[in-house]
Amino acid sequence: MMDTASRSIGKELLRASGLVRRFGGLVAVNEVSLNVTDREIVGLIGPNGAGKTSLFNILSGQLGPDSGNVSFAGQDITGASASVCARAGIGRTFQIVKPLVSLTVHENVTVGALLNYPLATAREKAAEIIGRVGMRSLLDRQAGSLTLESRKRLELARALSIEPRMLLLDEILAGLNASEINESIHLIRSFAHQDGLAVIMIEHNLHAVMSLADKVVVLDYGRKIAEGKPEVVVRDPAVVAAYLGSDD
Amino acid sequence: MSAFFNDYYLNIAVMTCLWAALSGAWNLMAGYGGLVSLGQSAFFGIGAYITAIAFTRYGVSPWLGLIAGIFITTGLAVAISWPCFRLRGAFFSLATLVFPIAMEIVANNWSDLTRGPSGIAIPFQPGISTFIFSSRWAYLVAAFALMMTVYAITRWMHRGRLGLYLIAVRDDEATAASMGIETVKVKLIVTMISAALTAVGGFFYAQYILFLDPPSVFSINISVQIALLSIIGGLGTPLGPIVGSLVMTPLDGVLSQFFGGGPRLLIYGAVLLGTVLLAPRGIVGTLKAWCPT
Amino acid sequence: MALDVTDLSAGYGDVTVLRGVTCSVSTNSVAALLGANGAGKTTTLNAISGLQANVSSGTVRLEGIDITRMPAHERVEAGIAHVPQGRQLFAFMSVRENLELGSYAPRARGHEKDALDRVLSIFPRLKERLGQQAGSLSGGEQQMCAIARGLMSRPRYLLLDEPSLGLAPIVVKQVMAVIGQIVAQGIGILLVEQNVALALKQAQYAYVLEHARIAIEGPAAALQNDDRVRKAYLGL
Amino acid sequence: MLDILPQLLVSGLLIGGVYGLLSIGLTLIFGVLRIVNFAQGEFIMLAMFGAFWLNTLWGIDPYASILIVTPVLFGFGLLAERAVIKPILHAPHAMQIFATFGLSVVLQNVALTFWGPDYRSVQTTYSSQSLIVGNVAISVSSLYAFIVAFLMAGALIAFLQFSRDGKALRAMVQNRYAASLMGVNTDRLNRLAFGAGVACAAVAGCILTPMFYTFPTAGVDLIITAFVVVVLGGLGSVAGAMVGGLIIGVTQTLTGFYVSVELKDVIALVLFILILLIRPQGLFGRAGMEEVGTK
Amino acid sequence: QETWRIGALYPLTGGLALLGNENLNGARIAVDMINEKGGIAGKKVELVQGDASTPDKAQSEAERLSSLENLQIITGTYSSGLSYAASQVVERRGGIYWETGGIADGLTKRGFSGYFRLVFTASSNGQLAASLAASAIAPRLGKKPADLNMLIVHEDSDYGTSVATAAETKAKELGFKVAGRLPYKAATTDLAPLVLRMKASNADIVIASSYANDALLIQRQMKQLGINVGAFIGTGGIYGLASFGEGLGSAVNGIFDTEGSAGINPASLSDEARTLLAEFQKRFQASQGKAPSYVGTQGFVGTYILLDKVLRTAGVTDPAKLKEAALALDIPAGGTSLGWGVKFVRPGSEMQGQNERSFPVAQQWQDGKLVVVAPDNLKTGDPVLVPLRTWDKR
Ligand SMILES: Nc1ncnc2c1ncn2[C@@H]1O[C@H](COP(=O)(O)OP(=O)(O)OP(=O)(O)O)[C@@H](O)[C@H]1O
Ligand SMILES: Nc1ncnc2c1ncn2[C@@H]1O[C@H](COP(=O)(O)OP(=O)(O)OP(=O)(O)O)[C@@H](O)[C@H]1O
Ligand SMILES: [Mg+2]
Ligand SMILES: [Mg+2]
Repeated sequence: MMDTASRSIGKELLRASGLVRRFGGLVAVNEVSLNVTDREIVGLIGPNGAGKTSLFNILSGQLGPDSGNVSFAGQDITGASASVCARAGIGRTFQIVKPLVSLTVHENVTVGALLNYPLATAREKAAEIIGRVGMRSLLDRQAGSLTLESRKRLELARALSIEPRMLLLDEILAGLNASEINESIHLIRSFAHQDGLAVIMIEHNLHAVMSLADKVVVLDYGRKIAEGKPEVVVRDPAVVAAYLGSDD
Repeated sequence: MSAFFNDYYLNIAVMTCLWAALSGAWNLMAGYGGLVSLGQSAFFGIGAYITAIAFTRYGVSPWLGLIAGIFITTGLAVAISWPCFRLRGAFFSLATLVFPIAMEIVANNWSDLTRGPSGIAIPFQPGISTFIFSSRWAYLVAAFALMMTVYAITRWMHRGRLGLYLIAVRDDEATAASMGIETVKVKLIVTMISAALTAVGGFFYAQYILFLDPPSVFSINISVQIALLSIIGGLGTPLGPIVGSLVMTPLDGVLSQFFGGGPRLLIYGAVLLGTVLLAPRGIVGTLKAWCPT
Repeated sequence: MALDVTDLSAGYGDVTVLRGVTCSVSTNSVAALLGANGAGKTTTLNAISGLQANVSSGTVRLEGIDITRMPAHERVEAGIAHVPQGRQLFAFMSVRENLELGSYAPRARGHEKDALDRVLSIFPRLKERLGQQAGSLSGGEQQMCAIARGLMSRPRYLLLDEPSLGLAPIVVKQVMAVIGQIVAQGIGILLVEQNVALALKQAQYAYVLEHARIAIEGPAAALQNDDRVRKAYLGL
Repeated sequence: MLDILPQLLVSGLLIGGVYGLLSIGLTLIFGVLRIVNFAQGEFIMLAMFGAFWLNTLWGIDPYASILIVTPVLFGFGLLAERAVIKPILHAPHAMQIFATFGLSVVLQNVALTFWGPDYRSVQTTYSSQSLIVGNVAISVSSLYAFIVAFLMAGALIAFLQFSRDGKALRAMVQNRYAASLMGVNTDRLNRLAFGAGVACAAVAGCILTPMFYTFPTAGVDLIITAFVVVVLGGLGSVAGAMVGGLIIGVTQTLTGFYVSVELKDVIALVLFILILLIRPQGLFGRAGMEEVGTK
Repeated sequence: QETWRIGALYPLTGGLALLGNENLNGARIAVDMINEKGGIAGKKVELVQGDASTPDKAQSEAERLSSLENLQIITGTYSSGLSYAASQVVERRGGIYWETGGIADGLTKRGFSGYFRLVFTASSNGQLAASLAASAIAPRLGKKPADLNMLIVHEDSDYGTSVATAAETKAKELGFKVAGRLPYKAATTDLAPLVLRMKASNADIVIASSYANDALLIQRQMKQLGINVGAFIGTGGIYGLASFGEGLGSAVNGIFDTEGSAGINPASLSDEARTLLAEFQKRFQASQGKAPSYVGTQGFVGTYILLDKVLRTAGVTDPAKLKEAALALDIPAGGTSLGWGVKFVRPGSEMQGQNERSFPVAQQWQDGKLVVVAPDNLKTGDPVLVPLRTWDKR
């Protein structure tokens, strides 16, 4: 395993500050700030309902923040639409998978690749990406007929298809067994290390977070309660109390 | 002339092509983009009216009128459809149902321009420049060309960039947007293409029937008929509207010949119902399912 | 007293997913059903609860009574609760209404209040969210709601399909503790889990589905040390 | 022209009640089955014929005929559900629209074939009677329609909100699969809901018989407004249908009087579009709900 | 050929089905009667019917009848819009279009050489309504037109609009104070605002052109809202049908109706016309179970003349001969069962093909029946109940 700490980290890519999002009386995201640099892998953890997915939704343009700013690669994308965020280079997966059910796996991914390429090239690129996430045998399957696990891989392939500079991965390991998780860890690492993408991953699988993340951010009730190196954060008593639970 | 080339059969052939073209234009929106519009007769009627008005009132050649019709219809289509793009599913369908109703009232009341309820009878002046022909063959050629144009556009779109984008938007808007698709723009583009083609259909209808009045061209029945043929033929397939029209338009003719009034429509409705129930993916879709190659 | 699946073959349309699966859960115990993605675990649960999957042969017996051909809603009445994969909540109803619907079956009527108190004490988080629309709950909250809803019908046998999916570690621990409590109350649990280590810790007996059949079975403790299991499912 | 305002408001509310009455079944069927029933107008028409014949042959009052026509049409609704609706429950939304449209063509022409195109009417003492309160006249038949509409809506809302089956119905709309896991017999509830929607049409038809002509295409004129009302109120919302009906009724009456009788429909339609722009899900609809189960 | 085959094109389904079928039933009886009398030149007549429910259907059915069935003569169509579309086809194929029902003025302004229209125009009907108000109603109200408020309401189709426009022009000419002309959609479910406008405008006389439900709604809502007028004149359509009387019961009495009439004073008819009318009425009653309306009679008269006078004279279906025979017709007033004569405007004139001897008459509902009240030579009774009784006494 590569030593994550010794890897050189690039320049700042994402700067989000003071993000707030309310749902009725509930403050789902509360004054959250977050910086991510090129090639960095950030683990985003926190109890269920802490606001992790909501934060992703703000960063990727699915939700508008009530206040706060987001700038990405020098561009102000606060409140920008999802398609603008995607064009700016933010690719994401959905926790509750949303494949394009009436298209094949290949077409699903081609749709994203069309952002940068004409059709023929887009199809080739799509096939490549599908191969990379290990779905080559499912190329022509209807996305609606996939198992949950394949749908998750498809989410990943779709997020990659727009050739993003930053990937937002929302629990893509959930539902995989231990061996499959190990494969995926390698894959995610390669995105950052080979392709130079920044990655923010929401994950409840501590093993994966610990082995991948350069930095871990912990949310609880919408607030950031801890941020730092994984080894340090998991020992933070607040994190243990809110999220990990003590071993007994 | 052999019986087959009888004007009546030619007329059915013309109508078959025209309906296939109109339905094909609807199929672009509904079959690919999931925009199940019940307002197509608004575009149809506007297209028909603009050429007819330009020709009968200002003596403008229908060809020029056609161009004006396409632009105006497309513009109006954008203006009235845009708000509806926020609506989903059945809401969209029912909201679009309102367009033709509103248009009919407008046409009825703006009588300085449209001659109101008396409608416009287009004088029979055959010629290429007037797009009025004594021979049904000429109409058939034109209607066939229109149908093939729609088919070609559908083929080009089918699983091409626009087609994929439309299906993406239909299947899941959030997913589509997350891949950089500007969902509203995609819907607008397809609506514009569909409205423009429908306007051409309206133009053709006006020059063929040579009479139009508000209740006939803005009739909801036209919207329904347009949609029906794609549904029966196969929604979201390039051939569907053509197959649907090939089955239903002549069927209606045959039924008229052998059954008068109520029983004809009774059978027509039953055939429609039967097809939807027995071949829910339409004729083309069902055949495809049987023989995948 | 047991739920017995005997020689079950099932699938969807022309596709056969299960070929002669035999397994059984007795009350007061947890049986784990393991296997790779797409092995047919969910299909097995569907066949037991009478949903979607077509059973082509074999039987499902609930305490001796053949329920293989019973419609789904009657099986609930007979005492089977299924917490499906992917939660399947009633997204536009409140958490409270979701839970109330859990006790729709006649067998649960008259016990709604007790049941509600019980599940809320198991999942205090849900207590805070009773009035919220289930669809707007966070992923983990939804999972809790789904399990809680399953318990509301006072089942004899509970089928749990990947209950730890998407849950924070602290909640997973709670859920596993709850499984222990439930079993203690005399309910039999058939647990499908991807987190094999967790499942084997929890279960008394385990089955591993491979190639449409039960490939390995045995007491959970034994499987924990089985080489095939360790390699393929524990990533060791 | 202001002294007539109270009368206009009362007339508007009364016709709004009629619109609500026409819309309840439609919205119920949509609410549960996610199907826009284009044949709803024809069920109303059949009920009107039922009331007409009962009156002509046996002198039964149209209001009393509710007791006969409603169960008959309820049964007919169950049959129609079995034959037409059940097979298309999971079909794409466009298919569903056109299946019910096919049903409407068939029913219309069955009526045309059997009973001919004649306009028939029932004379009752209350057909054109009215109560005078101050200087406002209240049409008795519309008042009955109004009252029945509200009673029916109230009963339905209470049923859906509080009864066991009502909750199960709402749950089923959102997730059929999960509903059957709760022990809900979804087939039975589907049938029940469609039958009940048709029964609402039956009641509406009987109530309207003293007010309108009965003829094979009578349903068409009546139902178009109901579509607008139902979307405005929020598809699937019974309360929305009533409020939508009242809004449309009052708008039409006021604009019909002060602006133009001819344009009263257009103005109502413009209002309709404006409201949808602000609330795409309709007044009482829940955001996102319109998509549930329609795919 | 064994028989004479004649096309009959009417709207038999959809919204216009009622009167389309009524027309066709009249035409059928004409054919039966001709056939029972030995047909024409020894050959029987056969009606080939077409369903023209919309303009495009009308044109396609016209095409079927003229090119597939090879018919030279087509009769129809009841509705003007349908007639426009269908007659285009027939004219182009050089056949004869024999219009018995469509009354839009423009139909005979197209210079078609094979288009013959037996019925009067919409304008003349509207004018009659206004004249009736001046000649029969104003005196009975004891006022001069200048002191009378007239309100014109009409459904917004071609028929309603043209009648209303003509009535309005004529009424102004006659000196009435025209308080307004209010169009509305026939398919509406509520006309309270319209009726309240009647009240607000203090109308003494209302001229109304309606389709069906709307006519019933106007009367019932007038009653509910207690709105009384001095006189109410309907202009054809439902106002002359039994269903209107049935829908209103005794409240119908006193309402006027202008259009053709199935019951003009028999004394004004020729012997032949009188016998035919009686025979027709008997047969219609027997086959349909109700008395024929004007519309049904119109179908009968039109078709009968076509067969008996035009086809019999020409003796062939050659259109040139038929046109000649049609143009040669010179039946004096009273010569047909509707009281009309027949003489077509000759080619070259603006109204080519229009029967200049057809005219509407004014009727009134009295004791649940229609009574012709004007013109004097055709009437069977005098206007009564002017002013109309107030609703509480009707
Ligand atoms: N559309 C919404 N309306 C109302 N409340 C919402 C909405 N979306 C999210 N919430 C609430 O906001 C809070 C944060 O939700 P979010 O989905 O961001 O949590 P999360 O951290 O991703 O949790 P999990 O790990 O369980 O997925 C939750 O309490 C949720 O119920
Ligand atoms: N509704 C369905 N229609 C057709 N095929 C299905 C359906 N559901 C599942 N399958 C197929 O059946 C097989 C078994 O699926 P199942 O969901 O039972 O697996 P699983 O073991 O639960 O997997 P996972 O761990 O991903 O949940 C898979 O190949 C899947 O593609
Ligand atoms: Mg989340
Ligand atoms: Mg599974």
